[in-house]
Amino acid sequence: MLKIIGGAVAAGALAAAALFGAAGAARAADDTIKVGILHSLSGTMAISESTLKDAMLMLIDEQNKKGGVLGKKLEPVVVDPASNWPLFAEKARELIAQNKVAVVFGCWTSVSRKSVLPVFKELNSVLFYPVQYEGEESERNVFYTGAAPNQQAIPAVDYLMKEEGVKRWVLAGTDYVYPRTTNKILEAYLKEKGVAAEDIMINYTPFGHSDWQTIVSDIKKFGSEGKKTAVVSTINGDANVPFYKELGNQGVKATDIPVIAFSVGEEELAGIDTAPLVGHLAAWNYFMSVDTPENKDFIAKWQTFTKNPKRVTNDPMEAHYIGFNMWVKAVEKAGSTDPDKVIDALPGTEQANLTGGVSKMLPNHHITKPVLIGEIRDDGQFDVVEKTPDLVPGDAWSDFLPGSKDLEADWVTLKCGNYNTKTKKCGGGA
Amino acid sequence: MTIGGEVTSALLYLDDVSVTFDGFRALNRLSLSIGANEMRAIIGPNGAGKTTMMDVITGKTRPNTGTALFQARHDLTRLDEASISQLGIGRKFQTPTVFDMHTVEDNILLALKTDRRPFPVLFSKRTREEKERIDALLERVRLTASRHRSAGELSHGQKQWLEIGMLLAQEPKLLLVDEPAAGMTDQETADTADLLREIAKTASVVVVEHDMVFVRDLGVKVTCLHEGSVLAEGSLDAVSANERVIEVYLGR
Amino acid sequence: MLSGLVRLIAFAAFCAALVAGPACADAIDDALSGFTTDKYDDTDKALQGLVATAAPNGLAVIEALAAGRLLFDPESKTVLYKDASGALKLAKTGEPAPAELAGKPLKTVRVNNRLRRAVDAAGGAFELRSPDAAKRAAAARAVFKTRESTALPAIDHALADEKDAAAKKALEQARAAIILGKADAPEAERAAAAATVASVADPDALAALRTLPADTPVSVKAAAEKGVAAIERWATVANVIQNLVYGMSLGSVLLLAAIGLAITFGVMGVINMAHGEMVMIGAYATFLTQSLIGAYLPALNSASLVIAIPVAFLVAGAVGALIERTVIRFLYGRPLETLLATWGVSLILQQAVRSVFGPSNRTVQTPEWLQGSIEILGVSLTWNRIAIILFALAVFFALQLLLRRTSLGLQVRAVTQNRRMAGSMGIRTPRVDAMTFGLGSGVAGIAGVALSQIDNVSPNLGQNYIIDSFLVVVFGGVGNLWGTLVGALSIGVANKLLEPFAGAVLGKIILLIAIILFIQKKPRGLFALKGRAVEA
Amino acid sequence: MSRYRLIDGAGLIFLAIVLALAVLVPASNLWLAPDSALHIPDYLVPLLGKYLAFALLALALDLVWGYCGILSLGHGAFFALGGYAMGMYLMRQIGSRGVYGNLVLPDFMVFLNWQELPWFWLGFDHFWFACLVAIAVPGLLAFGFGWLAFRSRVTGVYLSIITQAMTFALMLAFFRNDMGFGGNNGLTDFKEIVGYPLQWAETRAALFAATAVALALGYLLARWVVTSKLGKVVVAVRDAESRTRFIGYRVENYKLVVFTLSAMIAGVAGALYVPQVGIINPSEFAPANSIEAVIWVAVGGRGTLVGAALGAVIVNAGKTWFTGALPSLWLFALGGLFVATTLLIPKGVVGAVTDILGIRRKSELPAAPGVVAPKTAPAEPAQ
Repeated sequence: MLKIIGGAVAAGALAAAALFGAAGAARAADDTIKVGILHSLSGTMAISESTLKDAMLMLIDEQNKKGGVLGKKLEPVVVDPASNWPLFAEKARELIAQNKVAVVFGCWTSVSRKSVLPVFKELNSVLFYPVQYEGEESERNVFYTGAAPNQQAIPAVDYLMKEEGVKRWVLAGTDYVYPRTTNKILEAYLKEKGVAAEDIMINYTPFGHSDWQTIVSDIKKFGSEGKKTAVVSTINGDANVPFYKELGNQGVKATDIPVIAFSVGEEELAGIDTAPLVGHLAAWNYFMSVDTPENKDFIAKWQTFTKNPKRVTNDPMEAHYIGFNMWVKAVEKAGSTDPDKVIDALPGTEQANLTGGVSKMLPNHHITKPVLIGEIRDDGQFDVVEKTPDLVPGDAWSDFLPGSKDLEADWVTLKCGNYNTKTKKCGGGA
Repeated sequence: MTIGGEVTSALLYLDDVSVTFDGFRALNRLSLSIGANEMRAIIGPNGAGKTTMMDVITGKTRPNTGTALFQARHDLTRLDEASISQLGIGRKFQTPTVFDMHTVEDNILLALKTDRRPFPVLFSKRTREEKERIDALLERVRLTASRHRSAGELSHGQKQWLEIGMLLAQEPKLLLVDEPAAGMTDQETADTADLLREIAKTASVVVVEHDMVFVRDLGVKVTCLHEGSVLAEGSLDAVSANERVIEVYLGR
Repeated sequence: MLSGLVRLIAFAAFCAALVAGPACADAIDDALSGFTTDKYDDTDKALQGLVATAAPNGLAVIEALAAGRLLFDPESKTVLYKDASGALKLAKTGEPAPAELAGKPLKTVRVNNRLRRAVDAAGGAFELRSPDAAKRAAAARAVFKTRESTALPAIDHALADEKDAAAKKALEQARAAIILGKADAPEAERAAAAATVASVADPDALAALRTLPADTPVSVKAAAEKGVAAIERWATVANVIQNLVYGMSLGSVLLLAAIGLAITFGVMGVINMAHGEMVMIGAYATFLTQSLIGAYLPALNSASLVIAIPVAFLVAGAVGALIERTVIRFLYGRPLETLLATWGVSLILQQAVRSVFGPSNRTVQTPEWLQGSIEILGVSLTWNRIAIILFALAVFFALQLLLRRTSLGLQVRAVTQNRRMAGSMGIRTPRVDAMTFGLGSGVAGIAGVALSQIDNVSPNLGQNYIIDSFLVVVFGGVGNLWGTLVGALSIGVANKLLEPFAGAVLGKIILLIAIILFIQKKPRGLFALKGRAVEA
Repeated sequence: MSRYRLIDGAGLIFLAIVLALAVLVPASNLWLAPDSALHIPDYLVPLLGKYLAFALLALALDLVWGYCGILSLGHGAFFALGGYAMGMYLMRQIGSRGVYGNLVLPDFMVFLNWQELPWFWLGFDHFWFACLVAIAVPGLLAFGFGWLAFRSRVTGVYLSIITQAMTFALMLAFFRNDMGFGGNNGLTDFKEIVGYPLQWAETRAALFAATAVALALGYLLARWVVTSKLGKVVVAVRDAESRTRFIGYRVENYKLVVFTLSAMIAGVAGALYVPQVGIINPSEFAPANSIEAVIWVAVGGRGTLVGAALGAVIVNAGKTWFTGALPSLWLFALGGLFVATTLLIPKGVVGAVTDILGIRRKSELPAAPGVVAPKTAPAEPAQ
């Protein structure tokens, strides 16, 4: 019997070893720098994320054409976390510990980011996060190239007040952190602007909500009070298509009740018949329709890379474009891909964005961005109707939330992500 | 006919029992009573309600109207299969139903009259008298040889017997046997008849059967059901002489 | 800004009546010049100017502006427009543009929502005098929305010689809406106006009645409140009806999604986890059909959705039959294995579609005849929802007919009830199995056509419906199509009646718990099959 | 007399491997030189730990499905509930190290403006309490659910679908931020468990060892149950439910016992899973997860316990490998695997191996026939 056991154990160990030895074998020569790409290629988030994977592949390809970084070629390492949050953490670990990547570009949803955070902290690596998010975070190992709430929501609301004279607000969102936080911030902001509580309607729906009849007709009713009404939509991905289709069908026109969205870009519109939606708005830091030479060039490269002359670009892609180039600059400045050196080198790095400005990495690991308001055109593109004159610095901690008013992030001088200006302590309030 | 006088002595007492399956009357005011240690054969054409009657007795089917008493005090219409079985009513199905995946002796073991509650069962250890009873039963149904084979491998006839063995293991007071002779060789049929007669010494037995030869073998009181109620009752000869019975069977 | 605009309209009404003199000509020029600065405010002014001068082809220009066909040449500052046929014309005169301009890089005059509203009003001002009665009525309704007191002369002017009844009614309502808010109008007239406005009973009417200035005389206020009350009284009733209708339409969506499963799972006993993917395939078939027709037979565009129905049925059906032949036929009598295998199949199908069409959503156009909605007594019904309800019922009864009346149906029922017997009676069971499964999948494909109208066309489409579909079938009673119908509709209606109180999520949760408890009461679903062959 | 041996050959090998791993993996990870061939890198330890947690879940599922014929499509719910219990404990352990430095409230509560800790979070600062809840809550849910379902004789696919409805409802509920379980983001960014930082290799190694031991104990427990007389009754229920009733067993009680026990084991699995993957969120309730768990069991071999655990490891290792090696095609591979298993080795890996080796041990319960509904004895009313 002992023999059996011994054999069995050996077998077990071998099996494990074989399986992961094999996986480990994907280790490459040292003359390349590995760049991890952590975007879902399957599951619910594939719709949005797989585009970013392609974008990264293109950027890396471009960089290699220019001779790579520090004389080394960049080697992309793609994995599929399959829209499964624990798998994100597992894959992040695999990328950093096993594939030894120098940097990771990835994540879309807040939960996926939250899930990988501890891994990046523990293994001390660098993550570039390209999507607009709820803020309330600043980590040493993470660089947020998407918009913080103050780079999207607030200016959007200002525009509606100024240009459309909106007095009554519907804050509709999917029930998760980003909309919750954004709407809290907006609610506080609106009240500060003298909007009465009964003129604000907040509504949350589950992920992938597909039956919008009731809610849209509620919105119509809410809008029939005689005051100009607008909808601020933080509805996420999948749910948008049915939402807009219902809007179109129930005849909610932009001229009556405009809807301004923070998560609907060219990619999402590509799935909708936009004719009935003309005039509804979106707030981003980039639109494909922006008319600058950099953007033209970027779009051309993208469409040749994807061999699809109709392929659209969107805001998170630009975020990756900025982030990637900032990382390249930082690495060259630091003369190494060592995380600590790169993390120190990044703040202050400047990179021309695609909308004619120059974005800068701030000490709080967010970047400066212009805020653009666009109206949906019938060709699925956006018509830029407003652009902030100068770039808005990303604010990690919102001034409109009681919990985070006094918090401040600064990784250069304070070396702290949540420094409390009241208690003068790092590590939050109380 | 009324059987009111027998209520006290009757082991099983059905009175005025009716069962309807959406419109169709399976049992129609059926009245029947079985005495202690009596063996009774039930005959009748298909659809006469034989099986339904057994379902009522064993709690599988609830009658719309009527009373079903066991030992004159247990109301069978209120109890579920398990408790009725624990009262001492065993039932053998038309087609033999045993636990194919278990060995023959385990089939018997599970049927032994013991505490049926989960936790006692979980912790129960096989006692030596249990072992002896199993050996005895296996002897009785002539399966000692194949005690370690899994029941699924048995022949049809053996399964019939194993099932009867399982019923015996429950030490029932009343045994309901549905067409025991079905698909058996003549020899097996005869043996089965002997077995049943032997059982009848200690328990009441109700046999539902088509096979007249077999019924004659048993040589017991016969009840003929038709369209859910008793058509005739008495010795086989008397019953088979009965005008209406002939009518029903030969459809004259 | 509107007030100014409409005052000018009033004046324009007369200016147009006279012969357009040189004064007008210059006015037109500097009006047009406003379009060439690419600033919204200037565009706005230009628009007003244009209306003021009542330029001969002002309407054409305004329409061009609305449609984004109004262009200008940055250098020469000349304004042009493309007419509907795409021909380039001069804004001022409407004559064809000189060739040298056509070559130049022209810029489009951009509009935002504010301008769109102005354009509507301006267009309205013109259209109050349009020869087409329908257009006049529409214009009047536009005024009813804005309630610009200054539009009164224009309205009266139009009312004076209005013959068409409908248009007249609209104009009178518009007039009432203005009078109601007009401080210097006689009190009695205003009170009467309130009643007229209330009779319209739509959101705009409510808005008009609710937003009266504080200094409004009591009698008028009273009348207005009476109006509001009347509208709202009805609104509560309308609400219930509305929710019922919504429930019906949600139910019919569930029905469509589930009905195919009612065959593959309910009738054949295959726990078909790939059912959702059949729906998805149907949706993609619709997308393909539409793009092909769009590319090769644009004439049929509006019918593409109808054409897609048989296509989707055939494609999904074929895939289904293929799956049955290659996988499922080895698994009859082992429902559980079918669950595992079909789960695997669904993963493969999803990834296949993802690889072929890409992971992002695909656009499926909604034909005009399915767009928009109608208001019946304050209950608004959208056309595509109505269409889906009818479509779902049509599919259901067609299927019933097929199963009950045709020989295929007979064979299907025979095989599913007693395979061996059917076989021995000379029915080629394998063929029937394949066809049955194909049928179920095909119906799922048809559902995909409908869902493509209201939901994402993406590789995940199916996943969103699989659970609900199973719930519906089980709730209704496995193997019973009527059960599926009743189940789907009742779940839909219940869901929609709960939503206003409990909200979307809680409502759904409550519903799920209710179903779980219901199954306790009726362990075989709503319409349990009687007899022996019940075991799933 | 044919008693089933508590531990048969396969079981012995299984236990040997699991316990050996419990020792060797931590040892090799902690004390072997990183460059040695047998060294197990840090990232592998929690990964293997995850597999073993899943293996325990599969074991629990096999108990109800393989032996009692109850196909639960909602076992992920019990797993997730156990996970949440542990997650809540780990959340409380963060203390004032959260971004807002709030001593009492977890971060997500702070920025959703919760004022104090809701009552159902009380007590979770104690490890023992969390462990208790991780077992008790799934148990109670299973008991309540089963009590209703089994006594009203909901069987077969009807039961499967309502278990699915159960986990689906729970998923929706936990997605709601108002529930106070962190909504979509769930619970994450854990710092330490019983005072040991989760980043430490030692802590991880310990967690892995704990999981392995739990798996071994779970196996012994399950094995003890199925080899007891109760186990025989349960198998009898699976194969001929009404016959079992007619010889006097109250079937619903037996189902209830096994179902509840299984749910508790699943809860333990969840509790061990969370600290190793570092996050628990509502998508763990997704019906798809439960279905996958069923598939693990099927792949490994239903009704063999060992097979279930094996299946879980095989499928998940495959997933890890595929998602890294061929990210854009892995679903083909996985889907193909499922189809192939069902078509080619219906008895699962273990079943196939036994057949190949021609082993026919009397002591082994033969693999169950693949049916959802327990076959009811052909004793339907004969009208």
